[in-house]
Amino acid sequence: MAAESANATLALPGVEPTVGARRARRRWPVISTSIIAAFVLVALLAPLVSPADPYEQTLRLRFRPPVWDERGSWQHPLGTDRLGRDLLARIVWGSRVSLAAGVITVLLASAFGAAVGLVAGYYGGRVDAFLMRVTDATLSFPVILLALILAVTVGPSFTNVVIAIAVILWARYARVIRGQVLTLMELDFIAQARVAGAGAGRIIMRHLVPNTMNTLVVLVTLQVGYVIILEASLSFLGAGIPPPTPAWGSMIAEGRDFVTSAWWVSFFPGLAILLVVLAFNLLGDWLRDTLDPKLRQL
Amino acid sequence: MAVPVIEVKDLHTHLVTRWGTVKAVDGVSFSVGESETLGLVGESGSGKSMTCLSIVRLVPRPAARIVSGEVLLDGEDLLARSEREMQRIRGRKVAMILQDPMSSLNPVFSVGMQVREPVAAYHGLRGRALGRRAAELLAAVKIPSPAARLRAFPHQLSGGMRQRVVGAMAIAAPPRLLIADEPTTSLDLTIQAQYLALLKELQERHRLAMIFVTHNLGIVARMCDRVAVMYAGRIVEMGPVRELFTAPAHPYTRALMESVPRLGARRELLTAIDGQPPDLAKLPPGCAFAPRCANVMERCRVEAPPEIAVSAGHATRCWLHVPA
Amino acid sequence: MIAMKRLITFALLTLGVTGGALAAPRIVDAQQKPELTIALSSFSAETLDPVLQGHNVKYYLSLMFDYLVGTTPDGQPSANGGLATRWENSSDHRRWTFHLRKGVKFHNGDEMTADDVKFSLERAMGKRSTTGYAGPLRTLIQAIETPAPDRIVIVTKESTLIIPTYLSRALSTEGVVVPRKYIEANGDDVFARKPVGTGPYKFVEQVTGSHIKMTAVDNHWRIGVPRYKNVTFKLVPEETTRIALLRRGEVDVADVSRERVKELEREGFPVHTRREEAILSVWWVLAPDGWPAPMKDKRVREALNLAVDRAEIAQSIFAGHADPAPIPLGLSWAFRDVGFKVTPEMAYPYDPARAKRLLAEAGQGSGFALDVYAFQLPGLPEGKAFAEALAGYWEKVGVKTKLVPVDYPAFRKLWVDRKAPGVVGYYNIANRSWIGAYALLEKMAYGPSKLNDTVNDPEIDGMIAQVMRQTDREKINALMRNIFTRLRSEHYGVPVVYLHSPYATSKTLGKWNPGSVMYDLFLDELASSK
Amino acid sequence: MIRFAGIRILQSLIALAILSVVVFALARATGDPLHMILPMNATAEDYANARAYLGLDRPYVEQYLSFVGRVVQGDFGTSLRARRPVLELIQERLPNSLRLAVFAMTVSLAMAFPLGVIAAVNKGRAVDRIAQLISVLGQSLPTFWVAIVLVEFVAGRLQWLPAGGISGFASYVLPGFTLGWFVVAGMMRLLRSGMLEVLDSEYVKLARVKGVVEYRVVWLHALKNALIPVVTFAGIYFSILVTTAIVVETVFAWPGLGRLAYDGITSRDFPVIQAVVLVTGVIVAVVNLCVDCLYAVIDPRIRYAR
Repeated sequence: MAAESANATLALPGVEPTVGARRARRRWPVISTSIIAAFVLVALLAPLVSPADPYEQTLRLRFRPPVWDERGSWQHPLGTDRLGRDLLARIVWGSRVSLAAGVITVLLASAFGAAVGLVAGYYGGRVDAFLMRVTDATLSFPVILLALILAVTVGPSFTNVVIAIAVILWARYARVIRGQVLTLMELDFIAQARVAGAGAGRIIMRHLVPNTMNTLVVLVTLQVGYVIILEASLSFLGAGIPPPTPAWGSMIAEGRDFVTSAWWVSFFPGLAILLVVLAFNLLGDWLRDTLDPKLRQL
Repeated sequence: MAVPVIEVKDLHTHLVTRWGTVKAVDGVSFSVGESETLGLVGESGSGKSMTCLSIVRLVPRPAARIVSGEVLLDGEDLLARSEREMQRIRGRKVAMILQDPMSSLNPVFSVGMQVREPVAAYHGLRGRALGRRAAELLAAVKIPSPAARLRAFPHQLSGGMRQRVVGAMAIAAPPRLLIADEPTTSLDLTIQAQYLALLKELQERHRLAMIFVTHNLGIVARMCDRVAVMYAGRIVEMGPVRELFTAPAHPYTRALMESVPRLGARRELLTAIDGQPPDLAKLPPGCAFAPRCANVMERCRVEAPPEIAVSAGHATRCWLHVPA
Repeated sequence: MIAMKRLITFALLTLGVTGGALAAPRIVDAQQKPELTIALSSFSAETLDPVLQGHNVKYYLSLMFDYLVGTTPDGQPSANGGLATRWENSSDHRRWTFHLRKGVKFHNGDEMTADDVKFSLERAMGKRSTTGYAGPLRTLIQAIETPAPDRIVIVTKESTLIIPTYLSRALSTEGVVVPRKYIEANGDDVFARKPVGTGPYKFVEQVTGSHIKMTAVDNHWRIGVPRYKNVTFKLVPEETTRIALLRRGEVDVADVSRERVKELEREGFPVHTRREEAILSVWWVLAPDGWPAPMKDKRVREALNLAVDRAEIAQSIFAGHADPAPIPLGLSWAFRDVGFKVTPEMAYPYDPARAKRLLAEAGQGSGFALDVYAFQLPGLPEGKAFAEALAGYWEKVGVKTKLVPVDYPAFRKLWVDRKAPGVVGYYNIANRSWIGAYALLEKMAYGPSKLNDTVNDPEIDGMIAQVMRQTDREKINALMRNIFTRLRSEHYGVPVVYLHSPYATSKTLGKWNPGSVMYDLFLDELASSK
Repeated sequence: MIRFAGIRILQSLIALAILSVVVFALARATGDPLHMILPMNATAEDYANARAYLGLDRPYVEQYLSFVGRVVQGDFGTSLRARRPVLELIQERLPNSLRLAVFAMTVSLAMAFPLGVIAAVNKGRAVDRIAQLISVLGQSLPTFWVAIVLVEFVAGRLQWLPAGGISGFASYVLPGFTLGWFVVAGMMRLLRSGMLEVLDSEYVKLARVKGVVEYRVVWLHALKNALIPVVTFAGIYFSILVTTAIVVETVFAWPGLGRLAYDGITSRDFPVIQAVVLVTGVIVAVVNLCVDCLYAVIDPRIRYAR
């Protein structure tokens, strides 16, 4: 910062120096991105990083506490779960499943939702009305119920969880993107593009998509955390990613009855979820502050 | 001249931005007496609005900071007041009218609520007396059927009407000093003329000291007694209106005057000032206007010119006028 | 304008009040309070009409209704536990006469007579009824006569011994007596919402998904003046919440999982265990025409039995509250009645080596694919973990297992429709007396016309068919013993463990014998002052 | 205004019609309810007459038409499992869900408003970071985990509050807080960004110039303008809180609509599944309508725009 002017700063009451504030906003959210990067790395290198086979059961070593407890051992640094499987290994492999579930679901939902939003916003009239009624119907269908119905009908599985959540989540994107497109349509540059003979496809791709991309990116980051949490709740109800696949959500659900006797079984996966979701939410907030401060919709 | 209502002495206000510290107000001094109007003229970014905000101590936190100087209101330094005391001074002693009437009024509250609010605070009126006083205020700014207007919402009024409401609020106390920050810029001409006449009338009735910020020289000629021309955070010339119009001392003022079409003048090309407004973060040494000054001298680029009196009450900062 | 301020002050007020509630004094452990509250993890269908859901809601029905034939907590018929004080059968075992207790009134004041019993029995066998054991009664009962208000005679098409026990509290709710006048006047729907019976407790209120409230009848022939004025059953699905309620003294009895027993006993909560309340049985789904390929070979069935370490499962997954079970579908409470001795060599040893050898002999040395269905069941929170452990054991002997997560109804559909032959499922079959065991075998081990058969063995089918028509108790016992022996020798199924179900109670509850009758906690014993 | 409400109601009806078809099909896809009702040894003949008795043997189209026909008169049919009119079950459970949702929404408003405004006023400073952290924490922890920890420690060990079931005001606190905290993050974020934008506006500057006291500038002049998106968000989540707080209802043994839906699905109770989803649709529609009316109350420009 430039040196202060020659005459010393008058410490004027009510005019306090604020240095921190100016720098805070600009800085890239280092913490969030490093957490996300760490977990993505762990997910990718799971086979190398994982200390043990996440599926291997040794009932004798059931509910072993973490290493710093006197009954704990370095063989299972974070302890073992109800079937004697190594907790750290399952968290490492679980990162692959949970992150994948979060990211894939959100990408699917945002792609479909954005498409619907763009078309509805661009064409307006009856097309818009119809698409919006379908969106309303979907929004009023509770996510958890659909996931339960799917789990009960064809049996819980990774794909079912992804489908169930995506089939509902797209409606939120559709509504937000449509709102944005409506405002964009008012602007002159769309009219000019039309006058210049651009077809619907070109206009949507060259003009509307780039302008709504910011919002989409923000929404995507904010929703990844939400999906991971939703998967955990579904596991609690028995409709999440099924055993024995290691997934953070189901690991917490499995450990829920031993919150005091074997606290680590649900605590560590919970910590993992907390960190990842926190990181995604804070990143999302930062993205929204920089990319699209106007975004007032969730 | 009696004790000035407002006297600004060597005011410095700095703005911290991504590109470094901007000296938005770089040592400004002036004073305004009762019933007197000082025009503050200059291109946008010359620091005229920041000066006004510094007077009422509402510079945009946390970026801006009033670094040094004094602002004496009836002899009392506002910069030394606590925030609580300033809050009681704003509106009562120093009132302000902002530039854009379309967004000066709160869209979700009725006009009545927004007018009654200052009156209740200043005069402690309640209930019917408050309502009556508010209606009187609107009448004072020539708003037809004030009672109905009180119930209306801002978006139901025209731009001119809204600016009148803001005017009514400004004279609610009535204040000692009224700062009008380009109040008519976004009004169309006929409404503009009426509003200026209204301001004049209010000034005489309440003997207000007034600072009129504008970049429209026509308005300056009509409204102001004295004018201060600002450039890059400094007052480059200040003096009675007539003298500045007829015998501008500073090249920048002269250039400004020449860029205004005159009735009856010969039809020759208006001179535009070439070059770009100065980058306040990286001001060149010496006179800030040097890069664009027609009669720039070697000295101008090296040393900042001091303030030199050209005649009684008329001073400028330019080496041309320094006795050799 | 100031609405916004009011909203915020209201919100802060709520927080303030919460703060106030936070400081509320702890509810002191009540000594002999007039209230008995029971928290259960599942109410099954929560129906109040005995003909609707049948046995698995007996624990609250038994307080509101009486049965024709009473039963003692350990499952033996008792003359002072039911409405019949005496019953005898004709020489040809086809006319069963029951002498009814006098002066018994329904909750709405109507007098209980033989008419009500006849009406109740016909209703239990009617179209609307979906109780578990009405089937045999429908086939056997020819006529019901009411020669006198306090006497009723049931005539069967063939001679049989099962009538008294089928109408007793030991089995299901077919023997429950309901008020004829009240039901005919108000209709089934009103009765299903506001039931009226002759039991020691009257129905007060039910909020589905939350609770069922009952209040005591002043003086009842079964339990005298009840020690508890009101009894409330609370539905609390989450274990942590049930235990928290117990600690706060809001609940007197709660079913708890086996894993939390040690923790609760350490805190001084008495834990009553219903020993061997159920047998955790695993079986293979049959193909439409009988045994599917690999399991057709007896050696494969034996190998899969030997590969499972029952002792470790009992210790680890069921926290020591279970004991290895030797006999497929072997309901141990029935063993006592039929004099079946379980010899040590009947128990399956844990012998993975021999299992591998047997699999090799049967030509399955390289292993075969086996789907293990994993689901949760009421009373078996460890369900999924058990299925994973089971699959783990079989993997170790070379079987390529695949865990298929479903919920129970989905598995049952596959099992009954026989769409997935060879896959494995399990159930914690409630233990029961010999007549109950017979009725179960008649469903799960009886070939002809039964969808749920898991055995498909003609020899066993023959023996089961004889039991129904046998009137000599000794012959019945012999038949039952032979059935169990053959089930074990042919390895028809994988009996895993007998499950002991712990019920934690408040420290002041006092003596309580939860008994060993299917789905009945004998809470009336707890409330009895006799 | 009436015309606007009329259109909205028509739109909701269309959405509900679409919903009814979807849920009718989905419910039947879950499987055969009879397995849960008929005992183990029911013969094929038992299944047949039970199916006839419950009217499940009729063709799907006929079943759908009778279903919709009766729904219009408020008759949701009889629960296959509890053999009681579904309407009764809903009347018993809905008030509990509504009360809990209102309490939870109050908790989230009580947290989100102070956090959001303070974060906006002190943008970028420590208190802004902390406020964001507190609210985001609410959304970063699975609800059931928070619920169970609260039950185990606050109710079980410390015994300050009742653990489960409905028993007076205190029993609302823990479930209400668990549900409420989850919603705070989104609401606080919206309020913060809304306030940031409004605090830069001309009319806020004018309010300050008028000498209006700072807290009144922030909490009255600014806040009312930042309400619209928050109200939208609160509307969306209120209907979610009412209809699918299954997880919290399970842990706190709260007889709500969510639990009814869960039991309905696990026992393939078609009428109950259909009823709950339709009631959800109606609640969403009604809440959205209220939100729209609230817009007009908050922002007069909207009142005249329609």
